Amino acid sequence: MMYLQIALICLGCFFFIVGTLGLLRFNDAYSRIHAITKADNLGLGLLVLGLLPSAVNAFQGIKLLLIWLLVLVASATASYLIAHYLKQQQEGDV
Amino acid sequence: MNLAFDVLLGIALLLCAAGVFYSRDLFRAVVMFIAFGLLLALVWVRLDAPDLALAEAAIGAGLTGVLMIDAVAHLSAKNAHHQGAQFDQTGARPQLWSRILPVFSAVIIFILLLGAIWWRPDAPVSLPDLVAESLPESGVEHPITAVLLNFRSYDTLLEIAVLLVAVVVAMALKPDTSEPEAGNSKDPILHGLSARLVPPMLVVGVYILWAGSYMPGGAFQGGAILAAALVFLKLAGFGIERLADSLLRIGLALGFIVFLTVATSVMIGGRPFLTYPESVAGELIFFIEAMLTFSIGLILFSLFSQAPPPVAPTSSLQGEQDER
Amino acid sequence: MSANLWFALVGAGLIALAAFTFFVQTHLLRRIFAFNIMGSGVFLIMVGMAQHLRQTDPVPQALVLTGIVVAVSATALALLIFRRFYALSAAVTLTQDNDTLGDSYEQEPRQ
Amino acid sequence: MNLIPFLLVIPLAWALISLLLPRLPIGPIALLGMLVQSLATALLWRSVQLHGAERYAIGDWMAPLGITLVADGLTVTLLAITALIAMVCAFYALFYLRSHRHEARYFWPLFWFLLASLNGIWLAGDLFNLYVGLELVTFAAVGMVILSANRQTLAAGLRYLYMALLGSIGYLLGVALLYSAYGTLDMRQLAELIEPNWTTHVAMLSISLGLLVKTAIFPFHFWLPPAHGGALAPVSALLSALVVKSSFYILARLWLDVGADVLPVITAQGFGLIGACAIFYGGFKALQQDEIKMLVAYSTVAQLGYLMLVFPLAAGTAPEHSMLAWQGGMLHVLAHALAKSAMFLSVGTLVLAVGSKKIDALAGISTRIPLSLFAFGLAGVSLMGLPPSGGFNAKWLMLQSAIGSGQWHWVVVLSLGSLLTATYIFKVFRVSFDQQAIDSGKGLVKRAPWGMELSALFLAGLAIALGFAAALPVELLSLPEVESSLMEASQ
Repeated sequence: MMYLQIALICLGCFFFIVGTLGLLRFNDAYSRIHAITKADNLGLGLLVLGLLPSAVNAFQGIKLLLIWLLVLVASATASYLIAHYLKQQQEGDV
Repeated sequence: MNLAFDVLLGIALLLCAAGVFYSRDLFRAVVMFIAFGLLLALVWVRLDAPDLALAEAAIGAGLTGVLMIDAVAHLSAKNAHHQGAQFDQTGARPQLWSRILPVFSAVIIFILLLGAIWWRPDAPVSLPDLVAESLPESGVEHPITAVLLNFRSYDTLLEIAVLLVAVVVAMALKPDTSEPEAGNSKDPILHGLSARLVPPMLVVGVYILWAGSYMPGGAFQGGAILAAALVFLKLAGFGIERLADSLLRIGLALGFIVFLTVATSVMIGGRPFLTYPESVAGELIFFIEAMLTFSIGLILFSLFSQAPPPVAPTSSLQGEQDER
Repeated sequence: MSANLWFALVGAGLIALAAFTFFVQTHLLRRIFAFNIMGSGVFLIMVGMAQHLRQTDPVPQALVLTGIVVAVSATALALLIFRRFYALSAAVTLTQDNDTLGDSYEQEPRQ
Repeated sequence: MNLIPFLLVIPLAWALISLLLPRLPIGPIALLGMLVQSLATALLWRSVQLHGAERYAIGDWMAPLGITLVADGLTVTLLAITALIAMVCAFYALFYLRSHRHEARYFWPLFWFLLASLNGIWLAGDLFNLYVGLELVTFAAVGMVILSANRQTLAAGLRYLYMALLGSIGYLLGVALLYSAYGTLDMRQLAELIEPNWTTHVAMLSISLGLLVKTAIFPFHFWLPPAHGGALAPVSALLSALVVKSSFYILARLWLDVGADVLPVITAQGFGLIGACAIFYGGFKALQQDEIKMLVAYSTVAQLGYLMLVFPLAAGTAPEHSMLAWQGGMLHVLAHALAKSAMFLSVGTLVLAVGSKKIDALAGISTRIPLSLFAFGLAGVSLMGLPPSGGFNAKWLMLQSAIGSGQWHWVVVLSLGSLLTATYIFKVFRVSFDQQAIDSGKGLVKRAPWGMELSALFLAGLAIALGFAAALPVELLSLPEVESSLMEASQ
């Protein structure tokens, strides 16, 4: 069980690193949004999954899952807003 | 391991601060500032101060960040890109002393503080022991709430007054013309999200207020979350800032009124100012806190919403409203 | 060295950095950043030093909580005045930021 | 029932009333509140005079756990002068604000918050409580400066706010260091524990710098003239008379009460030196001004310099000279508060009457609006330190202390300072008594409301009267501290 947890957490960290790399290396805002939201949401999900077995009680487990859910919703909305704003600006330029 | 983490955290904090001061444009500076606030919240956790972490995340990073973004958004492009370490737009007089003096004084400040921290004498008085001793009489179990609302409640009373004064000044600064702000972009997704997210936010705010009497949390953190929910609603295009003026005023002052009334009415029984009768101390403190949460939420929100609407800056003097 | 003391030292660094910025930056918004961060440095010193060699101390923590709230209202106030000032003058700095301020003030045209 | 908390509750309650019920006639209500407030102050004064100093533990928690309020001779004197000047300013504002409708709505809440915070500072016995008090004073004062939100006052308000916030941070840093070194925030306990070491010195340095910025002592004075010169007349009067004194009061209390043993002679002489610089610089700048309000504001910069002379005269000298300096300094606080508020009020009337801020515009008004000019003159007499006036007594005590302790250089500074003051006061008079202008019928003026002229004259008269009644406050200053019965009972 513990090895599985460690593996999950390491994988989660890997996705975070990849996502950050994408944020830094991509040269266009859309791809950056893509990199950061997708990779980070997956990474966070894996982290939560890895931590779940360590939760003391069910309540704590639910809290962990809630954190993931909230981040998902928030980052989805935020990246939508950024992309929407970018699109509007580009259309304005044309 | 822990120390290594702390050292990294501290260095990251310093780098973030440098980023705030010397990043190219102001928007970047604001983002760095918010990151600084979140890192600082982590530092508070490391310093065993979860209350401060909550407050820092909600108020220091959250609200201040929103306020700053809002302000930067209203600057014209030229001013937002105003470069860091220059002296003025005129670019004049890069004199020697004006470069050396700041470096010199910053170094002096740092050395003095270093010495003060390093050669610190051992404190002859230990307040934490006194707090722990008197905690049972305070009516709450969480020592920080006990300090804020019982042992040093006078500070808190004045602090609410400080918040109120800030709102009064904001009201005074608001232009008389109260035309409704046109076209708050009613984005369907943002609208939908906030409609679903605000109720749980309110629940969390109330929970944090309630938790404050026995664990980290309390009126200020709860109020900050309430304010965040209101700011969120406003940004999503709900027209909540158009509350009736008189209703808003009473709401703003409600916490202060209750606090002051309780503080004064105990004097009728011959007790000193701001004493809570021991049998009902816990209930009274909770009641005051609940009212304070409500008021603090409204106050912080109206500090955000009372900001002057984006007026195109007029460089000519005709824009002045001296006629009043 | 304990974590508490280390963060107090970081606080000292933040104060020095912010003080330097306050001297060299004339942009009013950057100065608001500067005193926010300077305040954070003071808070770190307050809690970090008090808790060094002692147990967790609720008193400075409560004081810092008060300080954070006062700081945010100060920031809001400064921003409000700044924005009104900006709307009227289109300036993001106060002209000639040293002890001749009083003079430059008078030279501004008035009705 | 103890009176001390009422000095805080009354202004806070009135602040709420004027904030929440703007439709009521809040001006007259404010005047009523001032009467109640003055009555409470007078009763407290009497009680302290009879029974000695009182300590009041808020919430029944003893220091260092709780916050203690202290009402000793100095405190009640300052409370009394605050109530007096605020009452006259409120009366003046009733008339003055008739032409400023928008400002009037927010003037009163800020006025009451300012009053509450000032009272809080005079009474405070706790370092952190002083910080919150200082912030409250700053916010209310800045708010009052920017009431007429035009470009000049907004710039002045911003500058004031930034410097004041910087000062607060300096103060708070010092408090943080003191707390970590001694574990207490109570000033009296700190006075017993404090000892000279690196942390204490850095803390006191930081606090001093912060408070010097807030008090606008040279070279940190630059924010004061635009703020005080640009505000509405009653606001200028309150700011110059009381607000800058609040941070000086803390500085004096901290160094001479709490840190008397750790104040190095060199620091005290350094304070005196910047005081001397302030006197001369402020005087010269006042002389150069061509706007009357700016002249008076720079005069404040100069007069604040005298306060700094208390430190070299009181620290490290023989007890009797130290006492003389202490009394002289505090008498100067009172005399300057009265004279400067009178001056700002009378100048407000003059500006309103001639419709211009320029000194030249006052040409020949000596026959048109003599009462206000007379008030200005009386206040000037006190500022110059001519007998008989409060200013004379204050300077006389300080001179005696300087001569007695053999510090001749301060004698020179004191006398030259008075000369400089006389020069810029007479500059105003030279213009207003311009015979040509009188003859040519220049200086036609609007009639000033009687209440405004009378308020200025009243305060100026008091500044002179302080010359005869100086024994009253001086006697109170040397009262021994007596514990209140409340304190003993619960110990």
